[in-house]
Amino acid sequence: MIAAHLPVLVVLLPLFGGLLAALSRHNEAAFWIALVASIATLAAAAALAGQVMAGGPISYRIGGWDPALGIEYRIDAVSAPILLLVAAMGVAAIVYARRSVTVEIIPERVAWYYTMMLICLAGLLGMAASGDAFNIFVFLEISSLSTYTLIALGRDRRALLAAYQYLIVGTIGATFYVIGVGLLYLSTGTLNFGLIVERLPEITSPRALIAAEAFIVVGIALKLALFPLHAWLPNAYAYAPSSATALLASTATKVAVYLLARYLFAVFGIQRSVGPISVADALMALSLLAMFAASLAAIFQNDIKRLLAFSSVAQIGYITLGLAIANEAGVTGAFLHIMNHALMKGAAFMAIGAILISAGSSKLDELAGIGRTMPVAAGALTVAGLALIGVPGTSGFVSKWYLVLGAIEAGRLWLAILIVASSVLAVLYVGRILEVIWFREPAKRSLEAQAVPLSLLAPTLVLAALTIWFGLDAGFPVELASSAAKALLGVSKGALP
Amino acid sequence: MIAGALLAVLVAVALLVVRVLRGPTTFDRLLAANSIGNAAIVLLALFGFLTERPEFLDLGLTYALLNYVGTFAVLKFYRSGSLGAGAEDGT
Amino acid sequence: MRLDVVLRVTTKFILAPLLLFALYVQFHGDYGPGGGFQAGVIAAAAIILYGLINGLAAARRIVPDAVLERLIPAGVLIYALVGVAGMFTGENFLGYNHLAHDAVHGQEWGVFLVEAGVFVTVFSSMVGIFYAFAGRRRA
Amino acid sequence: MTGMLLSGEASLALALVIPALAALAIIALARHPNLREAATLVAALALFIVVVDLLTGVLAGARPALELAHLAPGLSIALHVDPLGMLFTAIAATLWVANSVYSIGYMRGNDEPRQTTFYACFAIAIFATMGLALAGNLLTLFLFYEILSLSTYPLVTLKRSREAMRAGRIYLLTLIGASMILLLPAIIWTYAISGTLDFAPGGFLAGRVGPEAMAVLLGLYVFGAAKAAVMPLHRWLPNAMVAPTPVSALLHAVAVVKAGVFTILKVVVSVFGIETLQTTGSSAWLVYVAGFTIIAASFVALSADDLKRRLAYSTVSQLSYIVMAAALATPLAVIGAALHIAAHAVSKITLFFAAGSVYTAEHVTKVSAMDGIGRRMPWTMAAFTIGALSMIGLPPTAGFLGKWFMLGAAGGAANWFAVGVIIVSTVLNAAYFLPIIFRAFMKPANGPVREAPLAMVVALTATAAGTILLFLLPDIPLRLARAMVGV
Amino acid sequence: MIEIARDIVGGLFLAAGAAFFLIGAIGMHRMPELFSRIHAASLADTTGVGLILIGLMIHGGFSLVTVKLVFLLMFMLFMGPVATHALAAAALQAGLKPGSPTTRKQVAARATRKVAAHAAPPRKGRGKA
Amino acid sequence: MTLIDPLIALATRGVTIFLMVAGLYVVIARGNMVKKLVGLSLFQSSVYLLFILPGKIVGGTAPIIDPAFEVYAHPLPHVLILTAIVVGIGTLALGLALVVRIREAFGTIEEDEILAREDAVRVERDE
Amino acid sequence: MTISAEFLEPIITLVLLLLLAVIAFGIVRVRGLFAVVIMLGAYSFLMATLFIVLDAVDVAMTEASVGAGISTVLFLGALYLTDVKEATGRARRLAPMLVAVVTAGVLIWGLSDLPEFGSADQPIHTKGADYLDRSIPETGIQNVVSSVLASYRGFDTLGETAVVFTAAIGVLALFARRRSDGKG
Amino acid sequence: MLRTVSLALFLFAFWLLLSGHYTLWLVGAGAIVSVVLALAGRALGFADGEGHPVERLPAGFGYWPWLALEIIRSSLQVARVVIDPRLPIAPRLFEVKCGPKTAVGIATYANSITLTPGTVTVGIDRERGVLSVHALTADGRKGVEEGEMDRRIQAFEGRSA
Ligand code: NA
Ligand code: NA
Repeated sequence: MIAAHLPVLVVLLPLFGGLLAALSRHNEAAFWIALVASIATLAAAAALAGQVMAGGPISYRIGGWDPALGIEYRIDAVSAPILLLVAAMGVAAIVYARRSVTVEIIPERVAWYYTMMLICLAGLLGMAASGDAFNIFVFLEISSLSTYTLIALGRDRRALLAAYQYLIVGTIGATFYVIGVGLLYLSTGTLNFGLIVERLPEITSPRALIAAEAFIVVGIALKLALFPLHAWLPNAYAYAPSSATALLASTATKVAVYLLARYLFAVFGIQRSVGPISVADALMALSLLAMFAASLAAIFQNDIKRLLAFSSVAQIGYITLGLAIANEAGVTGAFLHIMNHALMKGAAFMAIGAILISAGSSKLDELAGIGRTMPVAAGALTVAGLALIGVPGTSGFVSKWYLVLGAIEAGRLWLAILIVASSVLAVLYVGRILEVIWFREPAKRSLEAQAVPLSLLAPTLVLAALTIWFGLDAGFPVELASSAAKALLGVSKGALP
Repeated sequence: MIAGALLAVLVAVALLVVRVLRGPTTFDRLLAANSIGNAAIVLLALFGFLTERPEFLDLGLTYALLNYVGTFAVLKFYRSGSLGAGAEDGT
Repeated sequence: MRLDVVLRVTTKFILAPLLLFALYVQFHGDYGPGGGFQAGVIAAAAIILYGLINGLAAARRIVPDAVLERLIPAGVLIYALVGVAGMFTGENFLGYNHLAHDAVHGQEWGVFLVEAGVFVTVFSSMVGIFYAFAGRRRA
Repeated sequence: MTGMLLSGEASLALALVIPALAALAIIALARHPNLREAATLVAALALFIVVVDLLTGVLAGARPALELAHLAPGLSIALHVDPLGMLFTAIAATLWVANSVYSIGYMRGNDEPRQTTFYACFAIAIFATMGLALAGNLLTLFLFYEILSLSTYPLVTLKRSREAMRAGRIYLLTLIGASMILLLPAIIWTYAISGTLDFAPGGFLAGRVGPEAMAVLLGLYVFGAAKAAVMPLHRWLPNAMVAPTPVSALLHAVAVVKAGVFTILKVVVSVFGIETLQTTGSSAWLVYVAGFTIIAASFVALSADDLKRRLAYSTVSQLSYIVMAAALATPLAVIGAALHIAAHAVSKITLFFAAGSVYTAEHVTKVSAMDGIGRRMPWTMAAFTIGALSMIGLPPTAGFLGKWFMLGAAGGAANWFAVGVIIVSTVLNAAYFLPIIFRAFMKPANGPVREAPLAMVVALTATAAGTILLFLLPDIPLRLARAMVGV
Repeated sequence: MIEIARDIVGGLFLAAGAAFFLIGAIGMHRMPELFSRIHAASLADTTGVGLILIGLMIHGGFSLVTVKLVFLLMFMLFMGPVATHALAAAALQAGLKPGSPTTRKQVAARATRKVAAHAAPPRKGRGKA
Repeated sequence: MTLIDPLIALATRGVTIFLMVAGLYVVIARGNMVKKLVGLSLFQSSVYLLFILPGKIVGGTAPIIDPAFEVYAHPLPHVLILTAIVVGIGTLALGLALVVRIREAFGTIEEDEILAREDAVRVERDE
Repeated sequence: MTISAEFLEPIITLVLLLLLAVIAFGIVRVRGLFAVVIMLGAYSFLMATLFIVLDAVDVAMTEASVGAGISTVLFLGALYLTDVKEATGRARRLAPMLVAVVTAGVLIWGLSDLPEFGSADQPIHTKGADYLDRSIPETGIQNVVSSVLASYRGFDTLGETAVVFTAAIGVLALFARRRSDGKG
Repeated sequence: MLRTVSLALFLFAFWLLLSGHYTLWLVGAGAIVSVVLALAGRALGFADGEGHPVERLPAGFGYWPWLALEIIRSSLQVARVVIDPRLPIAPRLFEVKCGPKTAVGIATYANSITLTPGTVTVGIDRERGVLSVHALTADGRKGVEEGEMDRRIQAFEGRSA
């Protein structure tokens, strides 16, 4: 019985977890509820991925209604890896939170904090699992509201400002999205993805659809912090509690990218021009700008969390670039990087979180030589940093490999060079961190840093280990990514006129 | 006649909107806004009879309630500075 | 100069009818406008009105914080559990057809129950948010 | 059948495992310097034995292979010995022994800080070198190439001074940058063209890509492998001279720059294929670039007063011989290039050892201060002389062999530019090395005989002897070089 | 016959209610200051609303809808004055003087000052807010 | 009526878009954090119109089935906008709570003021 | 009495739309936040009335209760805890105008393809789900909005309830204080 | 107790009149809801003499029609003032003695004054027993000061004047 309901269970499990955690109002209980719920979610996501890989897409009709009437959940090769990723990062972040909240969150808020984490997971998973354009909006808002709260609970007062700014931008984005969905709905009369695609060819005058595309893409782009709509992200990541940053950095923008891919490939068609501008080229230009501008900005940051946040904007650029390349290798690279970047950024934010908790600072100039006193955390940060650069032997290399391969296969050697050239900027910002934490005489804070508990570092190390593992044996992620790419490219025929 | 009344109230609403915009004091605006709320109730009642679906008058009660909630919230603010302060005669 | 007698008396008088009206809206959502959400807001508005006029402490005597904090998740839980009940009766999540002897009655039951869940969460959330704002002192 | 003690696969694995374990052991023994250095030495010797065993097999025709990791469909991390790789492996393994002995003397003699870091990173660098030399495909090569860059960064910055950190930044950025921006796209492009990255004798690109594209691709490889220090990507090498001498030896002789030229040579032989390059002429341009580097670097060396700087520019120049030979793309030239890798390795390590000895004993770093030093440090300066002669390419030193083959190849291909470059540069080499020897021995000494610590002297004597030995007994490298081009 | 009578009587009520509504709204503009406007407003809120709702009761004949109209009217007559005198009292407390016609600016400035003093400590370092 | 048709066509679109533009303008142009949320509400309310206006059929009635009527407005936009309104109030509540906390932490709710102050702090530290 | 609903509906719609625009303009212009909140309340009532004219009675009820009631209370609660007057900060005009105008342009262009107001030939009516015919036979519910809300698209509503839950918990969490602090 | 029963009955009647759908389910639900609310009101104090002044109902039937007429009368008066081009207003704030003493009575009196166009109660001082009233015209003021309404409410309140 359970197997048949997995598509919805994967969303319900964290939702129930969140409700029970709120009901309990007991910090310890909330943690265990969160842990059990997130592990169950991961199991469900894994089982779903297995089902999809073995038997193709799964459609689940909520309430038993026909997709034309009700809401359809649809898990396919594109969404299954995203579900798996989000669920897995959820477990890691929650395990990590157990210790970090004791320092970062006042006891009166801890149970609610876990609630928000679980609700955020439910929202993100719902966005990825849903086959209904409006239902996605609802889950987008669930994830957004919980995210604003998670960010605002950061210790620094600037967390409040960051959360507020994100709330404004996020709401504008969500509203843009829903305007776009409205236009789609007004032209097709349905909200179901499958039916929308089916009915697109019947539409004779495409203006409303092109406007819909513009609104939806801008809306999602705000959410995924696509350059130049990224301004909210650095502060949000920098001032949120560590576990929230780890969770958000590795999941939220990824789900948004997934949505962007879904719309661009399955609904609107990426290989299409609106007037003189090709959609793919526009996306490519923005992606390149993100890669270079955000990496440059990262180089000049002093706060490591902010630095990593700018790096995220740049890395998201890689992902969208892969989509813009729009061939199998490129899209495979994009999906690989969705997963790999989640792992490495998760590890990086968790490591710097551990350092922040222990040494009381995440400022580069105050953490000289922290590698001596906190070798494990600094080591994980190093692995993640190398993966950000794309050093071979780390997962980042594999995703960059596919991106460059995609660029070359598309006949764009210059693009390949630009992709790797931007990695050199990563060498600069990662190099700065590594130089300071390993090759400088320890600063006062570094010497005073206390040992951090293993439960804080365990998930960090697991993510770092996976970053290396998937750099040496990328068979599993590549399989997931390439089937996602095939699925996306396979449906891209049904595009707009 | 219903239609005529409807149009007349609509004109009244327009005048009230102007008063809301012109103020000059917050209380002028509040007074006019409160009247707009009442006018809205009248409009919905008239429209219900016009379209032969008067059963939606439940809405009117809702409007009235929420209109007062809003108005009292503003006044409470002015009178005690806080929404949560206790009653002045110490209930 | 005080007006509070007037205010206090009137709100006290209309509180019960307003709450009843809210439940009326709740129960008649199948026939006319309104449902769990609107009913929840109306009920909350009644409590808020009472709180505005009689003070937060008076409102808290009617609906205490501890109760609210439990009700907020409880409503969503009711909703979701109704959906899960569908799964146990051999339907998909939120399938109501098997909740009663025939499909139409099952639907009516399902809709009623989930609307009840909506009511609980909306009511308690709105009141809870009001308490949060109204109960806070200026920094 | 092959005369090996171990199976080929086991040797391959051990070649990686031994230095890796050594690194771990060194870190674990950080508090016990004697045990730590013993671990280094034991590991170096063990590796040497394993490599010799492997060499026996390769000479007997064995080509063991080993897949370490399967990255993705069509992409794997795999080892596969071939003659060129064997040659490089043998050089590196041998010189690690020598360098270890020398390092113990130098590091203790100069009371250098962070010795654990030094030995550990050195072992990791050797690990990377082994992997790079034994790589079965371009991806593996690239992986170990990057590990080599990263593991040597702490060595370059070992002094932690402002100058050292600056040199480190230039070092890392140039090497990683070039490999990322140029080498990696080249590899991926290759993959996109051919669908494989596995090295194959005779190359695998023939007929798959036009000559112009091939020229571009070759350019990406050559400049991507910036460790080869072809101008204009040579600046990192002189800058890295701030590091202690054993590190310089590692950079110049044992591993780093050799990894660069090895990569170029390997790509020419096993990716493009000599024949393909010859028939398409896609590498002709490179002859000029390399030739320019040879001459220009020689002029810089001529004007450098700092001994290590002079040696560094000498390296820049010498490496371009190998690149030029590879660009000539005739069997004879490539044999010459391979031999020159070996020759330059033993010679240059001797020169650096000598320079380090002079520094340790006398704290002399300038050429102008070396008057009469040969009289006070006879062993050291004798070895220096042998190394210098080899650099010039005079018999009876190893340097002669490679140069001779290259000259012959250039003449045979009627490439008079190359011939001219070799001749002119030989004159220039002589012009910047002979004055040092002249000063050292002919100018009067200003103090008594005072050699460097014994370990250092032993090591530099051994490598100097090796320089001569390689001339006298070139059999093994020659056989490997011949096998490489299949003649 | 009764139908027609109902329509006529109901119509008269509606017309009267609409007229009061309009007059009230006009009064909102003709009256010079807040306290006078309150009286104009009650013309619309009490008389206008009452007459129109009664008109609809008559128009619709007796049914449950009529009952709802009665409830609605009762509720509004019950709460309306409470709101109105709360408003008047608050205005008085905020410093508005009845019977003194004020210019826009004067009143706005005074009310704002009063509210600001009440709600927020004066802000430093800023010009005229 | 032919006179009203073009007018209403203009007004339905014009006002929807005007509300959207006005709201968006306030959100972006104004620095007061409460005012920004007001703008956000305006912006969102334009979406309500965008969905609800097309659902109307002139001469039709509310989608509550009654044998006396045949033409009804389409119910789906109503359902969607109900959800949107609820989401809007949730966002507003959270946004206002944030504003309150920001005021407590920074002493002001003017974004420009806070940013200027934060910049000043940053510059100070760098010097 | 002779004037029909078909005639009146567009006129009322037109007037209400214009009044909405006028109030919105006022909201943008006025600097006193108090006045803005009051105007927002009036705006919501007009919007709700418009919804009734557009036959969206459930939406009207919701907009009135949320827009005119709850959000007024929330705004005032926030104003009490912050400031009532908007500062006249330096003007940012160009960029916001640009964004707004571009958005408007895209939407005007996009809407220009869609059918006119009030017509029955729009895709949502012709191709949209036939809830109106199904509701009573399938769910027994007259108010089709209710059956769509709670059954056909019940999952949206579960999500919507979860949004309310999230917002409430978020506010509570944001306002929670250390008990040891003792104040508030 | 009786008050609670009365409140429950009132609520139930309210429900039935609102409902219009007399199925077992809805009527039953209405009954339960009414009883629960009445009990809750008793427990929570919104169903006491102030909150549910049921005993004042009969008297109220006599008072309301009088008030309605009074409203119409003053409405016409105020309307005339509004549309008079000269706008003959004489706004004034004054105090008037407040006869009613119970909370319900005072509330009813104050509300009635406000309900009548042309006069507004702006304040109540229970200790001094006066209301503060604002009138638009001299006529309005006179109307209040005559005390007719005061007397009727005292009667309604259940006390003689
Ligand atoms: Na309903
Ligand atoms: Na009055």
